[in-house]
Amino acid sequence: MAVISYREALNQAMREEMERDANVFVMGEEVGHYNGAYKVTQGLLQRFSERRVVDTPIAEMGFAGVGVGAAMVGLRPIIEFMTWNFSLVAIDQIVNSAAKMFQMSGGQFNIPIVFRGPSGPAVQVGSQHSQALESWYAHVPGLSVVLPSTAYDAKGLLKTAIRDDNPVVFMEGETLYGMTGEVPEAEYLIPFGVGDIKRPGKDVTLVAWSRMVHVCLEAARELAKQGIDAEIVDPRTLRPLDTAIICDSVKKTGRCVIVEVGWPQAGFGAEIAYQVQRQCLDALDAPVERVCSDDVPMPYAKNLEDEVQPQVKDVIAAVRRALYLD
Amino acid sequence: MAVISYREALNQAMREEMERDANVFVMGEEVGHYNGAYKVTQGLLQRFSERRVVDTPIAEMGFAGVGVGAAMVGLRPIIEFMTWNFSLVAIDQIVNSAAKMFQMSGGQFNIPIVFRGPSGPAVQVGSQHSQALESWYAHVPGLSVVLPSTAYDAKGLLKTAIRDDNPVVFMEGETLYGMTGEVPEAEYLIPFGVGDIKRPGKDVTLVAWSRMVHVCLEAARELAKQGIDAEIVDPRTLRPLDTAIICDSVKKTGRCVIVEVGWPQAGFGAEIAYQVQRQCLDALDAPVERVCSDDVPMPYAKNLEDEVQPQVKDVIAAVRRALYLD
Amino acid sequence: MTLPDSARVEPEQAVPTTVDELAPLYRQMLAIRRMEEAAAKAYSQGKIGGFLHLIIGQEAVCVGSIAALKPDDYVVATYREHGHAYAKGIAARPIMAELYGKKTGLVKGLGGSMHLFDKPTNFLGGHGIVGGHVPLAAGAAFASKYRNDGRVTVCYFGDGAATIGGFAEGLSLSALWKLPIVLICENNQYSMGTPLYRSLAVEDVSLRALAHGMARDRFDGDDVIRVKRRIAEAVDRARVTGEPTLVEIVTYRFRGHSMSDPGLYRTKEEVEEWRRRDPLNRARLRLLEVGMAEAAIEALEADVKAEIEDSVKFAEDSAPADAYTPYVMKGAQ
Amino acid sequence: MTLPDSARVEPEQAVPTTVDELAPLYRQMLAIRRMEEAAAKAYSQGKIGGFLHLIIGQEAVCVGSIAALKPDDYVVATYREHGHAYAKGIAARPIMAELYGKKTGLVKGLGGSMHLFDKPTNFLGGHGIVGGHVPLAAGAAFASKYRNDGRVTVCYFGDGAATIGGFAEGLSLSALWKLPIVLICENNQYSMGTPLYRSLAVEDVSLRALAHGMARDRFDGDDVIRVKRRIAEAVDRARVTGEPTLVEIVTYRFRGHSMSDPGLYRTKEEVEEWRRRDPLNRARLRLLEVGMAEAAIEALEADVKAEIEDSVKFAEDSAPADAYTPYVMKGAQ
Ligand SMILES: Cc1ncc(C[n+]2csc(CCOP(=O)(O)OP(=O)(O)O)c2C)c(N)n1
Ligand SMILES: Cc1ncc(C[n+]2csc(CCOP(=O)(O)OP(=O)(O)O)c2C)c(N)n1
Ligand SMILES: [Mg+2]
Ligand SMILES: [Mg+2]
Repeated sequence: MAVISYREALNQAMREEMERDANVFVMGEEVGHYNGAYKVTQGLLQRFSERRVVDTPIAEMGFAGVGVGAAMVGLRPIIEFMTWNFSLVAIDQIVNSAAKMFQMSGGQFNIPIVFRGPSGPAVQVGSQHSQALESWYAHVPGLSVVLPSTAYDAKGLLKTAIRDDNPVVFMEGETLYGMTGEVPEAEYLIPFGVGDIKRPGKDVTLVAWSRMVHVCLEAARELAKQGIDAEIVDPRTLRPLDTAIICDSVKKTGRCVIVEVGWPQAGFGAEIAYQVQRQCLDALDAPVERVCSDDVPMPYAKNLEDEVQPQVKDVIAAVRRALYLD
Repeated sequence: MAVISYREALNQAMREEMERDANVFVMGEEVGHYNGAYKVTQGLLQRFSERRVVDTPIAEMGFAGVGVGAAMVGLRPIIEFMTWNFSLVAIDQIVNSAAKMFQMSGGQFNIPIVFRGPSGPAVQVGSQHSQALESWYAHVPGLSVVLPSTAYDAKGLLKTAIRDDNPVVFMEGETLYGMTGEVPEAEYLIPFGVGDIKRPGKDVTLVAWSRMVHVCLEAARELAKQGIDAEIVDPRTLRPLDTAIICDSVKKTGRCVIVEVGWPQAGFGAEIAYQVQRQCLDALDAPVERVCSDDVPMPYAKNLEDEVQPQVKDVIAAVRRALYLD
Repeated sequence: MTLPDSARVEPEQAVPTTVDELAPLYRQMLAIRRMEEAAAKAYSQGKIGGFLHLIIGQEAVCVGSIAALKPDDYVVATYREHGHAYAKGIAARPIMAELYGKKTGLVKGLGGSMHLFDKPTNFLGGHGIVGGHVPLAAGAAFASKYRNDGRVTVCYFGDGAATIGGFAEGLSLSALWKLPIVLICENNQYSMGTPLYRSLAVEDVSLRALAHGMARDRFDGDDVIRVKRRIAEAVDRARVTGEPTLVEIVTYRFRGHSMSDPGLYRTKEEVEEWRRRDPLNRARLRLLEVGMAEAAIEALEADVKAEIEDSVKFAEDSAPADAYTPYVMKGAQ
Repeated sequence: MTLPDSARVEPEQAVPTTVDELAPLYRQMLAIRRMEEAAAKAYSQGKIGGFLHLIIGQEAVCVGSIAALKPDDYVVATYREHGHAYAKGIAARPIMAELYGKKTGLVKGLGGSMHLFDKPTNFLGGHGIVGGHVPLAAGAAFASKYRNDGRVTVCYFGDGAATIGGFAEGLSLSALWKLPIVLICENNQYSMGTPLYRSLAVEDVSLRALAHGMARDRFDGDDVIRVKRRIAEAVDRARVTGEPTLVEIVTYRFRGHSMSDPGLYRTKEEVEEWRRRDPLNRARLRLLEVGMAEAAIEALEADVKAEIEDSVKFAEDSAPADAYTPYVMKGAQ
């Protein structure tokens, strides 16, 4: 298998789907001539021309809406947000137009659109450019919400997203683009709603997605040294959510720690915690724990930024609490 | 005590605070000459003139931002959204400007602003005009989120909101405006983060806010006939959240059912369920249950609309499940 | 408030037409009028709920402009769209049944008055967020350009939408990308209770086009034939050169903003003045002028009456919306 | 790409001035240039992180326009605002320390390069969402009108912001309510890698004013005195009549959009052409022309050098941002 970056995996997924289906096009700020602010669309303009790789002015509400309108009449837009932070000025189009159209039109107009871009805090970009909005989007019926943690998942899930006949919110890890991983040469798709065990273990279940999977993997290596064998479950899509894979793991381990980079209150981990206690209350040997960012807007200074976000030590501490070791 | 409507209680709160502080002003669509789309600002223009009761064009992003800018330099705006549905086009200002400014400016610019308006599904207004966004706003540090269920709470909480030196998201029940209740003549304030027992009971804890409190009260009357004594806890503010009052109740009853009108996945009830299991796992005799709207955009037809939303029968069924009676 | 001066530049003389051209347009306007009157009645009887925004008084705008389109062309409208839907070719029955929230409704009772949609006639809704649908319309036009399919998109919006970002962005992208679109501002001079002079610093919405080098037009909306002619120019421009036009049509709604609005912000005199210019009366007089016999007009009117009565009966007799299939289509996945 | 024709209508002859007027402005521009050069160096050494957007080449815009203000007037800017902050009277030390993320930073290390704020000098930020700050500026101006305090608000934004709804709504409300504001489009001809002709259908951003009956102006931004004079007119208008102005100043950034942008979308020749028009050189030549001695200029330059070196040392020596007080100010309540 080829070893490629997460960024390249996403690029391949778009390229292959654009080859396959002439209705697929990419639109967003700097996606064409600039090859993408984060270079995810590198080379697409050259390959597919300005007709299918469309640079936009700064008008997220406008071009997100253009995508939805084009999708109503059968095109399959991939709308890139330079980052998901800027989706806040377009969110009305995502919720009120994209997510509701199928229902509102009595099933006549489905919206095959992918909104994608980097998500979650990057490095020292300050509070307006650092947030993890997955719990917002996962709240909304009509959307699928995808957060791949590896190059393999990124490619297989993005191809599925592009072929999906309904709107998909595809949130890439801004800090994962350079991470490499094995990706098969042959075509593959990863279905939505199917989680993945990123590390098997028997003592505690860690649930994490996107970059937090990697924080958990590192924590698990540390924990192993302490004789604690952690299982890491990556739901990959938060909507639909594979509660079965999470609950099966918790039934085995009896302990559950959810790790997310978002704010704590009403973060998506709360939904998982609710599902776990409801479906496996008897199996739980300890309360479900969560590790989140601190409940503050993101500070700029590196030392504060690190401290605000979940770190390996925080995961270890939560696991030890869940195991009543501390 | 005077018996007045929830609408009148809100009106009094604004009127009194505007009398008290010349920096307070109201701004929004139809708040002045039209006396408010839902008549909450009735008579304010006449009393305070166009200077302090400002009709706006349809430009939520614009006038929400004008409010934040005015607050930066010391005014205390009350920004009315005709309904919270339309806050989606202004949400960037609420999150990225209002909520983050204090932190972003190193504590120099606090934003004393109230965003208010009717929230939650009304009657047969279709999917774009029917949603409950409290879990979104409650996710965001820097905001307070308030959802009063009675005329008494409405007045006391709105006065607190207007005096608060930081941004407040104040979500009124669109279907509660006409509901009456006792309100003291003398001035009173209700602090944020202090819940209220709307009905004491010993067998099960119902947690609900806004209109769902009334659905729970009705369910509790039915349950009483079945010999089940439900306690109803209304947190009143979801941020800050009075987890103590909820957990104290659950420790007493051993059962917890959370009722909300929002969508189920990542709804605010999940956060409460998480807190309850974490703080009272040993006290729980059954998993925490939730009753929510169905996971669909709101349909228009009355029969479907009713079916989609939590009803008394749904609450009763959930309570009986929590009591292992069915 | 009287009609602003700059809208009066339009000569008051009638645009040449024929019975063959005008009669079907008169029929459509009348059907829309009767349909909305029937809806208002049903609303007051509690048979229709929610918001109901009537277009009564503005019928010449949607009827005249859609008459300038081909069936393949797309229409995108607001929540005040019963007339546009009917003019695009949707029958009164499914529209009325939708207002009643019935299973036989155009969108199965899921959308209601504000969210009519119809794929076969290329009617793309029925949208409730002011300004939000303008980018959608630009998107449909973008798709036509992408496919080079020769279709034109027409998007309607109110004077109140001229101040919101969604409109500004849709306008700007249409101009930049030279999309085959006609943006029609139905300036009925009020957004809810707010007269235009309290929402915009200028009285001419079409001035917006100047800032984008876009073609524009502006005229009165009481003569359905004039509307048809002038919109045809803009549609031709879009179809032939692929360029957008911003058109402002000055009109008036006789009723309140929605059924719950008593419209107290307007004087009785103002409303009366506009009622005297009723586009329906005007079209009827013109039909007589161009040679249609009174009896023939009356026959047409009887036909409309029967059609609308039938639609009401259809709606009343239909089964309620079906809880078990359509609305769960997009449920938890 | 060369400067668009319509921006060349400006006569190239120098605006009359004196040493007393120009010397302090030259000093400010130079200090900003040196401060940003120092920041770029620190960035490349990994001492500053995140996004760093330099204004190098555009200094005459912020310096000239802020010179037309009183200390009480408000300034609202974008993420490219180090120069505006300095020109408004904030010292180099707290600015530099903020870029370093230190405890002594202007906003305690919480905001960083994009979020400078300073209450004492009425500097209202430092905002990162394109267009989002324009309504905030309108809000500050609204407050001045509310209080009748005679203050003027100046808001800066880029050419790229001209297409976003936040700008459109801020503009529209400023015009409607006649707010004492000057909206300055710093047209550096690119938004990130996108030249203006790929984001707007017209090349003249100030045309937007026409659609709102608002005063407008448009000129080149390489002569700091011209900027001061022309902005003074707009500021006077705001202060005296309470009316807003939309001003477009054509300028150029010599560097990439941010430190991570190599700026490959522009030719070397284009950048060179603009470097030849460097507003700093121009001001220095002009200083000699109006009678400042070379030695005096050099003394001023040495002073600037010392000031910036001091600010770097200050930043380097300062303690890291404090984790235990400020950033938890708005934590869980
Ligand atoms: C973003 C948004 N804000 C507010 C509303 C509430 N609202 C619905 S219609 C309307 C007035 C619109 O006026 P106009 O655009 O002139 O259209 P008209 O109703 O006159 O046809 C308002 C304020 C809305 N639907 N969307
Ligand atoms: C709403 C939004 N979309 C996208 C961005 C990313 N972004 C930051 S600056 C910028 C370019 C802005 O160009 P311009 O307005 O011309 O200002 P300049 O950088 O040239 O000073 C973009 C696209 C953003 N910050 N906000
Ligand atoms: Mg109108
Ligand atoms: Mg620029």
